[in-house]
Amino acid sequence: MRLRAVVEEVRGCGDAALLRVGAPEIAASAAPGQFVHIICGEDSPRVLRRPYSVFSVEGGTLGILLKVTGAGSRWLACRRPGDPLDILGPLGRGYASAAAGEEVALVAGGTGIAPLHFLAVELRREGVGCRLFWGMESASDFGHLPHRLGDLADTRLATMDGTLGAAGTVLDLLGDSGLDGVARAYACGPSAMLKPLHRLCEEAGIPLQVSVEERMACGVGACQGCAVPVVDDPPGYRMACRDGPVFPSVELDWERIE
Amino acid sequence: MRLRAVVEEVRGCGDAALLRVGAPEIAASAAPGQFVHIICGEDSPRVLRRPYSVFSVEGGTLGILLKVTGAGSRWLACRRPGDPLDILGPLGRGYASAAAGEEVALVAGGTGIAPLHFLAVELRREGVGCRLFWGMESASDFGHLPHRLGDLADTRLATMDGTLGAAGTVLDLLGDSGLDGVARAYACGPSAMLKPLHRLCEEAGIPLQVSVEERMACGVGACQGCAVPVVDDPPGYRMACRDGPVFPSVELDWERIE
Amino acid sequence: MTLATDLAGIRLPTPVLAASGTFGRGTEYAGLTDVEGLGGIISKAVTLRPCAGNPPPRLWETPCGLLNSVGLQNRGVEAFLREDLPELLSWGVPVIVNLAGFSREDYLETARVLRRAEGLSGIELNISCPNVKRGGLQFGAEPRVAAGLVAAVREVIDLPLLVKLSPNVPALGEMAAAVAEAGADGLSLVNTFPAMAVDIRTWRPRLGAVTGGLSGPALRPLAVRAVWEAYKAVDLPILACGGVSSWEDAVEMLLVGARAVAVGTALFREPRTPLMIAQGLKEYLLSKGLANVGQLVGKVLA
Amino acid sequence: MTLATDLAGIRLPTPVLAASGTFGRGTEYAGLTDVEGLGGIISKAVTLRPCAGNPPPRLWETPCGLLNSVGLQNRGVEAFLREDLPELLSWGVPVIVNLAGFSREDYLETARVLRRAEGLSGIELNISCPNVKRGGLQFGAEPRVAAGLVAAVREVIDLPLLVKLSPNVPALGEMAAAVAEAGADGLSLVNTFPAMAVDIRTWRPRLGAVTGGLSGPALRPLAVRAVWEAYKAVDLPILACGGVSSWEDAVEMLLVGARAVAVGTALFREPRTPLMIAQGLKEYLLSKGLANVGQLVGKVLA
Ligand SMILES: Cc1cc2nc3c(=O)[nH]c(=O)nc-3n(C[C@H](O)[C@H](O)[C@H](O)COP(=O)(O)OP(=O)(O)OC[C@H]3O[C@@H](n4cnc5c(N)ncnc54)[C@H](O)[C@@H]3O)c2cc1C
Ligand SMILES: Cc1cc2nc3c(=O)[nH]c(=O)nc-3n(C[C@H](O)[C@H](O)[C@H](O)COP(=O)(O)OP(=O)(O)OC[C@H]3O[C@@H](n4cnc5c(N)ncnc54)[C@H](O)[C@@H]3O)c2cc1C
Ligand SMILES: Cc1cc2nc3c(=O)[nH]c(=O)nc-3n(C[C@H](O)[C@H](O)[C@H](O)COP(=O)(O)O)c2cc1C
Ligand SMILES: Cc1cc2nc3c(=O)[nH]c(=O)nc-3n(C[C@H](O)[C@H](O)[C@H](O)COP(=O)(O)O)c2cc1C
Ligand code: FES
Ligand code: FES
Repeated sequence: MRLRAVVEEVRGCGDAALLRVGAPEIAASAAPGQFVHIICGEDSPRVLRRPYSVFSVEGGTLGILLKVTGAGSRWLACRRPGDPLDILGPLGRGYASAAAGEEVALVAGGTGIAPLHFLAVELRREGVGCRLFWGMESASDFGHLPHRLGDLADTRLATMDGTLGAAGTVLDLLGDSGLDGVARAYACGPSAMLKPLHRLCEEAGIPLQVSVEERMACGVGACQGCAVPVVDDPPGYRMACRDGPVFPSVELDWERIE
Repeated sequence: MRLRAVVEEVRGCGDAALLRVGAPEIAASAAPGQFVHIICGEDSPRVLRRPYSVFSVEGGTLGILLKVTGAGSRWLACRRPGDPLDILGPLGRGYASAAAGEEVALVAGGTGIAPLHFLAVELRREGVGCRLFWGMESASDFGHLPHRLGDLADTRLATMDGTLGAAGTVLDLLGDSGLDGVARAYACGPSAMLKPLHRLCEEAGIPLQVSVEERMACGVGACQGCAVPVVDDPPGYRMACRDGPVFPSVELDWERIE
Repeated sequence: MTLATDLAGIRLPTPVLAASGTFGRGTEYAGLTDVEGLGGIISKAVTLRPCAGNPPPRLWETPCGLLNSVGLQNRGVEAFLREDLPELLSWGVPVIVNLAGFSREDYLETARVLRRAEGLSGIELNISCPNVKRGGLQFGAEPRVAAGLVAAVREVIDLPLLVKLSPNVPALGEMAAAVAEAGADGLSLVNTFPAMAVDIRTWRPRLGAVTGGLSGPALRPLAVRAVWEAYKAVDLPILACGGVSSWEDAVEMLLVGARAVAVGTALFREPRTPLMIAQGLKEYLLSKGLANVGQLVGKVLA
Repeated sequence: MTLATDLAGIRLPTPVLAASGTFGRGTEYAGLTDVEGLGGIISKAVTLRPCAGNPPPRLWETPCGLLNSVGLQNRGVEAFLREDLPELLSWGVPVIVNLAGFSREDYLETARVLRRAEGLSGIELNISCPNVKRGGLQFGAEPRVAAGLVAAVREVIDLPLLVKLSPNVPALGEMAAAVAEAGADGLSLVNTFPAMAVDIRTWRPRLGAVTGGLSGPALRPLAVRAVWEAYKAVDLPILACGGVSSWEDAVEMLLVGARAVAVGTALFREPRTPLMIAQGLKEYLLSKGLANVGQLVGKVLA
């Protein structure tokens, strides 16, 4: 569950970076949708680890796709091969799989591609047909990554500025027919994307699993910091780190999610 | 007065490190006994700069001799050539010089060698005869540095563990005759060394200038944090950063200094 | 030489506990640290009835610190006794229940229910939670009010009673004295400090509950001073917490008067922190030729 | 768009000042920053008679924070007027005097002497210094006591009167209200928090005065919350300080109710901090299409 891992490679890809981390124990048991919890800077003002989805597993190597959004991710993006990394994982509950032969939709917003990439690899292996919809701000966000996804799935891209694929959001991309014939859907992205997607899937009667982002402290379910509103009776909270980060979208109380 | 300087070289020397920093403006005006004030880590828990004596000036390059005693100095010792460094300086008042032809004593404890090394270089240039007494814990503390000082001055070494020079403190090394014929004395080291040295010089009627170490915040005389007790009437405090770090030892209130 | 120590009548195998609200039932950390090696576990706040806690976001990181506004999320004392306590007790280390309430009657009724519990080592009376509108802190602001509550709880329950104080009072010594007088067996210091942060992009508070409590190394110097004030004021054992992250921090707390320390925020970064601290303390005692941590308590040369 | 703002009747060229006790007479920073670009300078505490301050060491660094126990070292109000004030005024920016005392009479007598001063823009009444045994904090702990002092000083002096409060009170709102009632023109929040650290090698306190005050980013979340509490409680302009190190921090303070900010500890690392903040504020206002910082004050969506 915990590891002194080693950075093997850091590849800039546009405004993001792809880290390859040697962490055999974690790699061996990680499932799509699970995350790792990383110390980003020993001698830093940061008291918390940073949660990152597993982007890929190849042999004993974990892939992590990260966007620099603050000091912690900047630190991470500046690692060099050979640097040690303190990682906990795999943590949380990932996506439930699909049946072989099914056609499923994967809907990603920005770095939300990370867990869905891993999921697509696994689903493909299991003979599930994947339609991948990915929206981002601009073509430059993730370097060549979008082009390489073609091998993995039936991939459709959208950018807000129209520099790659369709112009608009990933929901525009889905349009009226994107989910036609889809048995189930998987998503990861900002809640501004997940919310309407939830409605769309509900209307279409397609079961949807979403991975949510909530700020985390412990990452293991002990501090109750990463509360996600659920429609339980009475309405309460689940913990993103332990009960999620993947939830069936019908269990979440979207009214109380911003 | 302030500079984005550049690290040119970091040489480990025993348990210490010698940094060479390209900082032409500071180098041009620095005098022996003055110090620089350095940010040790942008993305760190440290709110304060760290004060370091100028060890040497060669062209536009400052030499800084540092011992790793905590996280700030560790950060500094880990710099690589080309790294930027945020430095203020030169700050404070240095040693008053001697007259050509005079014979003077320089008494250093540990990293106290730093300002005295710079002073010895300058005094030699001015035709002053220097006797350098340097005490340290062990031969390994400063690598080859002690051996190289021979060119600069009549150098005598002491180590607590007897691994280099005489066994004992630098005061043992001075003994009864070390100050014979000396017109003035200069010192830098822990107050456990400075205190008895002050008494020794007072008895021998030799004017002594000491560089003191006090924790510093602003480094420029604005915060009154680096108070040094003086024998003024009424007894008060001077600021190590602005009024010192070098003081005539008779001005200090040694009773109140630990 | 032994690390075992006595805290207000609670026999601790080591003087390093897991702080309230940060360790769950232990189970969560089971794969990451040896829970059995702890000096004790302090439960998350337990209230009479289930409590949903505050709306998210509940966390925000600040320079060397953490804001939380979890609030008193818990399933109520009955569920606690049924589901959590057995798991907490399964680790074989002392378990202390953090007792909170929204009114005096709440506290007392919960205490009465806890009286039935078997295996509990003590109570930490939480009169200092900055994360609830009613109750909590309101009992911790005024010595007279605090003393009244402590005395009433004291009558209800026989277990060792620690009172967890707010550090956010000008005359901490008076507060400590009032609580001691009222029958507390020990003090627990400090809870988080009331704090706040705002997202300048959205102009909204970083926390759903607007304000929260600051924990972590940022506040350690405030906690050290609070422990020292309390130590000078009263003759009660003190459980110190607030930013303790290393054995050096623990020694500092002992020197200013703590008998034991609790670790909270540091767990999130390094779940093994309490064990590493215990190991460090052991080596420190050995190196100093000391027989137990008691020989460090309050020994600061001030 | 303008950065100029009014603080309790003081016309500030920018809303970013140098905090009391951290900027000397300005001269010290002359080679390192453009002192003329400040929104104002608040003097080190001035007392009736000369005061030697506390024994060294006076500084200790903590995680993202700084402890200081300088105390009220100053040469007394007469020397201040003669030697320091002319230099402070020479920069052409508003000068506010931080007024401290050990007794009520001290405060009043000093205020009377300050009445003679020409060119002063205002008074910051310091009833919150944690670094003196008598006076200072003792006036800042009790609303009634604080109000009494403020009212008395108010009678003596006509200048804009800011009252610098201790954040270390449970009911900051009450304190703010009492001080407002007594005639303060504005509030200054926060002073340092009482704190302490111990050297575990020597078992001695890190500070010669044993305890000191915590400043810097570590305490910013506490300061933000204090400003917000005060803003909600009273209709007085607030000068905020406590860990402000960037323009983002300044915006945060404005959003919770500050009219202007003072920068202390951050100066030690980067003397140009106030100028960088002013520049950042300017760009922020422009980007938001705002005319002045007043349009941000208290606008947090809470
Ligand atoms: C389960 C999970 C999986 C994630 N997977 C990825 C991924 O694969 N790739 C990727 O680029 N990012 C991912 N994120 C977001 C990533 O954790 C944040 O971008 C990162 O923590 C930012 O840290 P920082 O110090 O750079 O930013 P700062 O903004 O300085 O962080 C301040 C605090 O806010 C928290 N925080 C900031 N942004 C987020 C966010 N979006 N979600 C949750 N907490 C946040 C930080 O953890 C930290 O506690 C994931 C988040 C979660 C919860
Ligand atoms: C005028 C002056 C000149 C100096 N010249 C040199 C030199 O040439 N070479 C050298 O190795 N060291 C020198 N020092 C000491 C050096 O500043 C400290 O070793 C350094 O600040 C330690 O920082 P740290 O983060 O590694 O240690 P920490 O112990 O983590 O520092 C914590 C705090 O204590 C302060 N501090 C720690 N040790 C000292 C000390 N000895 N003196 C003053 N403040 C201290 C730090 O500045 C910091 O604020 C000098 C000190 C002064 C005041
Ligand atoms: C997420 C979180 C939840 C907490 N919950 C409680 C609680 O329920 N009851 C309580 O008395 N203290 C609670 N605390 C306070 C801690 O027990 C501790 O007093 C405080 O965090 C300071 O210690 P630290 O700096 O080691 O975290 C909580 C702290 C955190 C960070
Ligand atoms: C070295 C030092 C000296 C101070 N002296 C005074 C003082 O004389 N009077 C006062 O009211 N505040 C004094 N303060 C407090 C500051 O004015 C300010 O309120 C506090 O440091 C918080 O702001 P900061 O985090 O930006 O430093 C001093 C602070 C420091 C660090
Ligand atoms: S992060 Fe602690 S419970 Fe999820
Ligand atoms: S360090 Fe500020 S006066 Fe010397």
